[in-house]
Amino acid sequence: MAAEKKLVGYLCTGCGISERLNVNQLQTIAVREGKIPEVKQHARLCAPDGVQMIADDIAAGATHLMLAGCSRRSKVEAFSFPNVAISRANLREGVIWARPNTPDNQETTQEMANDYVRMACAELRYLNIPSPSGEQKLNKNILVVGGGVTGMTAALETAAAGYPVHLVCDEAELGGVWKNLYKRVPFRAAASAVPNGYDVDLPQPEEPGITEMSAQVLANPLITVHFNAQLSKTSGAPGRFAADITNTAGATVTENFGAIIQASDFKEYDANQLPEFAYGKTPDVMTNFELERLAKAANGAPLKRPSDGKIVESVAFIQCAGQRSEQNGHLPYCSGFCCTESIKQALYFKAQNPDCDTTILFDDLRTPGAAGEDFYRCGQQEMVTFSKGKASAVVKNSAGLTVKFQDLILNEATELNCDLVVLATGQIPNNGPDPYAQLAVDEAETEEEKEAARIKLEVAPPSILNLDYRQGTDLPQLKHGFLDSHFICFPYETRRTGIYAAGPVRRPMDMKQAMDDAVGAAMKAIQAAESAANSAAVHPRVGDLSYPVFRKEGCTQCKRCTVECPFGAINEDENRYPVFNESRCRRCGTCMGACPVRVISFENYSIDSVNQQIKAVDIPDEFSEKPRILVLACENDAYPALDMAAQAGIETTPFARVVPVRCLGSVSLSWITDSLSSGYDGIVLMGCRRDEDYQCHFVRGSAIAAERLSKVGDTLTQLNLEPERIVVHEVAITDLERAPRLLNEMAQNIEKIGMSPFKF
Amino acid sequence: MMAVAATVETILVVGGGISGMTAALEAAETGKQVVLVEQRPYLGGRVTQLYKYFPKLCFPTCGLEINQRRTKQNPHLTVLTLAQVTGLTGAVGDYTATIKLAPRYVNERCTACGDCATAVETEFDDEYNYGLSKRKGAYLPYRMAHPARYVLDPAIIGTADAEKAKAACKYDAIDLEMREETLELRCGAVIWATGWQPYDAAKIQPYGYDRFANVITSVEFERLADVNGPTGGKIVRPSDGKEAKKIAFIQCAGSRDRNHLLHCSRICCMASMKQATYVIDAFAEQAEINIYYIDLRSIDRFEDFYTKVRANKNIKFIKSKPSSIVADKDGNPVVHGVDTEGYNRYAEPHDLVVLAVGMEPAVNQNDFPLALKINREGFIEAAPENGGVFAAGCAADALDVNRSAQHATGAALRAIQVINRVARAEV
Amino acid sequence: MAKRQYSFYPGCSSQKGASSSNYLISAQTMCEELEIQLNEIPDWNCCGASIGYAGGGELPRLTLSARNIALSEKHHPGQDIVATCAACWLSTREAAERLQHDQARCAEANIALAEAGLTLKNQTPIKHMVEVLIQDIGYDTIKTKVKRPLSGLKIAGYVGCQTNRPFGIAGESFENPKYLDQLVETLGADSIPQFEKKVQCCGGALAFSEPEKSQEMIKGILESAYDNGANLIVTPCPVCQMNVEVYQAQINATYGTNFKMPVVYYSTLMAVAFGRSAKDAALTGQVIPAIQLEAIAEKA
Amino acid sequence: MGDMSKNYRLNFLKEVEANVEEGEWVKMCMQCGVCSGSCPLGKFWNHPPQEIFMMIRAGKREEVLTSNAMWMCTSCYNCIVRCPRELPITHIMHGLAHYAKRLGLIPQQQPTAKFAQLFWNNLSNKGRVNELKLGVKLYFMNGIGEGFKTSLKMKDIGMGMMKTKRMNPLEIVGGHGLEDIKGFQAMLKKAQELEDQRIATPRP
Repeated sequence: MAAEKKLVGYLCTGCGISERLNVNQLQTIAVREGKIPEVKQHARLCAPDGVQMIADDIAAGATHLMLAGCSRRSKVEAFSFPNVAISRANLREGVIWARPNTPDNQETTQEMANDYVRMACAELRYLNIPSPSGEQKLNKNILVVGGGVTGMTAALETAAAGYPVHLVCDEAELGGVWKNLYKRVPFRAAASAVPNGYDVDLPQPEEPGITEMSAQVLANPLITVHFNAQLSKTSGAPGRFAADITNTAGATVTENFGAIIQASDFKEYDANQLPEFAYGKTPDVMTNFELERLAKAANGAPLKRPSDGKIVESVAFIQCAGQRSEQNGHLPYCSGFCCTESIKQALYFKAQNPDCDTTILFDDLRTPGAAGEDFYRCGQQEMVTFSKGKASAVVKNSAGLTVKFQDLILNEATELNCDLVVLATGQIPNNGPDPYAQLAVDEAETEEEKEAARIKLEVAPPSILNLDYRQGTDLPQLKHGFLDSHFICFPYETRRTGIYAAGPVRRPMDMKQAMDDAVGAAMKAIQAAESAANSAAVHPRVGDLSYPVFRKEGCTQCKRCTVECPFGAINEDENRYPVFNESRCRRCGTCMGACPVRVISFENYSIDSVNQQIKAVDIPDEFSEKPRILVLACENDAYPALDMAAQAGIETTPFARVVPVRCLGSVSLSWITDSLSSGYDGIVLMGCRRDEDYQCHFVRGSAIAAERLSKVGDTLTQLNLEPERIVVHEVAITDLERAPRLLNEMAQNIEKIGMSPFKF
Repeated sequence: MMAVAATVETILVVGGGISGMTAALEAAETGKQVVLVEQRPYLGGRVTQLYKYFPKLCFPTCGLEINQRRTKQNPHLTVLTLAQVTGLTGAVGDYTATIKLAPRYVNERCTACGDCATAVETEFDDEYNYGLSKRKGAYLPYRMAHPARYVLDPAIIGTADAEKAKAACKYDAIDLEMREETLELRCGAVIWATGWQPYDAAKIQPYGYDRFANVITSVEFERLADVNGPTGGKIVRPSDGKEAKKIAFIQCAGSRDRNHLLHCSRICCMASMKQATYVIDAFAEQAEINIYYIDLRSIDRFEDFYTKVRANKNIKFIKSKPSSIVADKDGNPVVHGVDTEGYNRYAEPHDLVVLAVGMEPAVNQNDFPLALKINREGFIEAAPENGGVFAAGCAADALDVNRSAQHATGAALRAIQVINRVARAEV
Repeated sequence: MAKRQYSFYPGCSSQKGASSSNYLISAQTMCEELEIQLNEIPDWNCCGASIGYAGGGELPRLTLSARNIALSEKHHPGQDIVATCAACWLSTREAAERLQHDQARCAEANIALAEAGLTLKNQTPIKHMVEVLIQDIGYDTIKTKVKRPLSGLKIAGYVGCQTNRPFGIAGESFENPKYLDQLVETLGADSIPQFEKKVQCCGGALAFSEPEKSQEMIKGILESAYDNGANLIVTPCPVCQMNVEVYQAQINATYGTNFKMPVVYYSTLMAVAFGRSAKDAALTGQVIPAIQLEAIAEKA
Repeated sequence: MGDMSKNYRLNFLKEVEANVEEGEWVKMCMQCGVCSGSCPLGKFWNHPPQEIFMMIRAGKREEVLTSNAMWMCTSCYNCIVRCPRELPITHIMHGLAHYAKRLGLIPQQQPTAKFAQLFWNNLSNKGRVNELKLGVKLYFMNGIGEGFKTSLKMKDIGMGMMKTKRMNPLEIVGGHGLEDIKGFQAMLKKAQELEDQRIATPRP
């Protein structure tokens, strides 16, 4: 980092700024109040000559730049200079575009601009240039947990990119849940054209290729396989994970990794929960998984029914068995793979005996995409009977089985006789316990709550990763026990940095999807390892080199930071001081917001860098009728919304002063109390949606902030201020009309309740 | 002639939609040199034209903001807009791509102040809104467009309007002398992410998209519902601006149909259920929605959304492929068909009919610059024959946004595998 | 210039004294004007239409058409077969295509044909007269032949089923074919593009066996024509023409309507527009006289 | 419920594939119902096409073959052009009708069945249709009494047709016919034989 700071200010007069504002006044403010010795004006700072001017200053030693002009979201490429600190005063979107160009508004508009320049100068002085901590080096080793098709694919793809892999397989051989596949659902769609309207070259069941895949894994020099092994302990962080790999014999080896992929696949649904279908009452009723094993054993020979060895001449498949149902013991979701799986299995029977009656009772036949629909037609062409029917019961009869069902097309209660019934049952993710179930135990306030949490934890499955993390041993779960990313745009978003889930642990899926998924997870693992080596943050603040640092002497070991970190990044040392694990950190600042004693900060984002902006704002006296509203806005959604509102010509009150924050979770209550005591009349916090469908890109930041703010009421009453002076809003990036309206409403409220008495 | 530094260790990404952006960013954020080529004047592709995503009902622009920030900040990523790959030769590890750059007539000095748009008069159908509104001959494709630079419509070049635009610009950002350029660049691997296009609804004759104003497509409906769209989010019907409270959503409009698209487009069922929630949000109890389907495909976790939507008594699901649509005297589209669950005939008038149009590959079977393994539906199959060219997203199959991004992330690794092999070979 | 030669398949209903003999007359007049020479297939037989299926199985019915094609190939080699009747065209073309795609069936058909001393090469294109007009002659040429524009007439183009589905006229859609409208415009009359019953079924052969059901549909067609202000209906199909024209009295009796809508063939319109007499245009064959056309025909 | 042993067995579907024109397409139906909605006489069908196809797959042999559904087909081809699986539905309906007739399972008083048979007899007699005879036979197909009623009802139409020379009373005697009627009939006879052989023995 530069030994001493050299501050330079730049005032862009383009985009109508000079027409709307007294730029000389701004310059004077920057120099006199902002204490920036040198402030330059430029007619279009983003143009090549403007950018060159800045570059020259940097070459001449400038380390800290104040850019007053357009929003920090604009002209990012033009103003990206390495190894300097930059603060930006948003005069264009934030001021002149947000205010009407009329003489009577001129004064307040100028005041806005003045304040934003003051704020940018103040912030700048408290910004440091982050530099890598070097906490971890490049470790190219990737740990893959799970020896199934997903894990093997992840291992092979990672190795193919030149990264060594350790594959931990909890069985004596590779293959996992798909090991017993006789054939697989085709991966491809029909290739050729359609002569005379007849389908040709429809995809048929394919060789599963699992043996070949296992062979490739074992032969790959970059892949080390640990058989009969599990993770007994995983500690560290991206770039320096340490995993204890323990086998059934009890022997443990410790290996170090850059990143981890969890590919523990799924568990078969327990069909004993389906007595209505006579499962368990007769061996002739079996699950799709069991039939697969039967078919593999038969290996092309006629399939016989278990009860008496009779060659199966008629078989019925019951789709959605114990699935897509709210009934107790059933799976509420659709397992996605079962429709094509049943078509494939029906074709097993057809391959042996084209006259075999194969009926598939389905509700909705789900064969998406190109390959899926082709495979459906393939089944029909081979004379598999598809009937939209709801099965109610399976009973034994003299000759075999009777399936009772409602034929929804013929609209009648009917039945069919068959030798064998196959229940298309679903997948259950093979995951460890939800970490928050564990956290609930320590966090419980009363003994009863603690006990309840404990009981919940007891029924939880055993851990897969055994993470040595403050917030629990495994990856947080989303819904129905799956580890899927919550974000549609970011399927590999993870809440444990450097650990990526792949395959059916994320969401139910067939083998092809699991393999595709493994490739993506491998990509992210490699990326995480590389980023850690550069001490750079991963998604969403990609490349951010700053990380939390804290004043140990000030820390009260209250654990708020270790408990509230949405990414479980922070551990506690033996003296219960926080251990931040830089490369696990996503730089949201939730820990900073959590800290009651304000000892946590980032080099480029700190209690001070924001507090000083708040203080820098000029607060007119009580009788000026010019209230000041502090707006703390999420930089990803609320702040862009305000920018775009201005772009769309929507007015915002001239009394608002907007400070972008990384996440509402980073908001320190001290900012609130300080601004109240320094005379702000209202405070508006704008964060992201925080319910089940939360939009907060730091997962819980927005929710945590709301929770903290709920307690701020007391502070207000102490200062005997009206509660409506502080509001928290959920704002989406699309709220172009709403976001400014919320600020204008605050201004109106202040008109009603009056100015703050705390003006000095 | 612009120059783009590229070597056999460069990854070329064709298509700047969600898949292309994802693939490009994942590779660049792993330290690889990436060139991203997009045909439109801005990045983001079709997701920029969506109002919400299923099943979360969140806003595409939210993730787009992050992806744009990632793009702006990444030193390894070069973005070419208004660019098209016209040729691709070579083999895995060493390709040469020919790229045609259409003139934007606006250079990087543009501050997006909008003075040019105010100055010009000629208006055109706004392709961003599928022609549901007009835009000027000088325009910002949409409010959040990246790059945030205006574009001049080629049609106004050589007219007085072009001169007006130039005169209006204070930053001499308008360059009427710009001409089409062709550049060649080397790369070791190619990610093909050209995405999809809505199937031409006019070809589905029984539904009369070309005859009835109040029969529209699902992509058009997204624009209609968007609070920042042409109607400010008011769900009104084209013929007379009347509020559309009773709406039919027809599934498999072009999909699963040998007369049109053979494949199932996967997203349409979910998209229609999502759009049904728009109508419920707008009209609450007054909303009346009929969803006509063959098989309801809310696969895996999406089932939760189906369960939620189905619980609303104003949304009905009818297992039927409607046979035809006719307009009654008041211009209400009347949907005719048979509910196959027990053979019930219906002739149901609606305010508006929304055709859940299928996804077809944006690039025609025969228009690929080099031979790739393409299936009957026109999607690129994952096959060794394709060498160092890897499909990402909807170029490979009909996928939803989440699966596209997932698939694109994988494609990035495949490309990196090639690049790393090349790099190892070089040392 | 040399006349265009076609191997002509008139079909049973076009014969002298049969239900669409007027179609044949007007078509022949039209062809004279357009320099089209129709060479009737010697000793042609019935196509089986679409109603022959109860008595005739698949092969016998295919063989009927096979015989006609074989005769045409024998006597008029190299000439396209053209039919004026929708059912004749459809059955023949369908048979030709199915025998092309189904080798087994084709072999059987030839065995049967051998009994009549014929063999099927099955290489002859089979066209509807409308295809000849649109594809071989063209609207422009037709326009040049118009001597008496049918100005002032509002004509509903009723395409019906079998000239439209499953083959239809190249480039036209099944739900909204536009060629009759275009033809009407070419002849100087006003078309009714929004005529929504233009492809509605008239009941076809079931007009005989299920009169009530068919007449209900015919009523709909007539209503729509009236609602759209048509003076008359034009159609390319003998069954359509007959069904929609001759049952109007019965429909009026049943439903208390008073329909009196002339239904003519495109060839009738063209014969008149080309300046030929009412007799040549077979207007005398109208059960419901087309007075407006007669008026135009009488102007000389 | 009656005998269920044949429920959802392939027996009938296979019988249809072997013996019914274009029957091999039945299994490809995906129950979308577009055909049922497209049929102009749909509302008169006791079982619309898509339901018939499901019934065939469910093994409802008698119900299907004795149904009057397929006799309602006007051959308008709407179903064919709209079917997303391109099933030749019209032909399948004709095929089923013919097969039902072949098995003598036509419902009583099925007018179209009778007319269709008359039509065939009429055309095979002289090689060309004699409309007058066909008409008269049609009117009298339900007996003399019925016949006179119908012909009375049809009198005006007949007169109109005769006035316009679109009906020729002389047709009742003689009328149009083929020169090579012998060859024609031999040909039909042979075709019939071949088909009978095939339908007796299922297709390869």
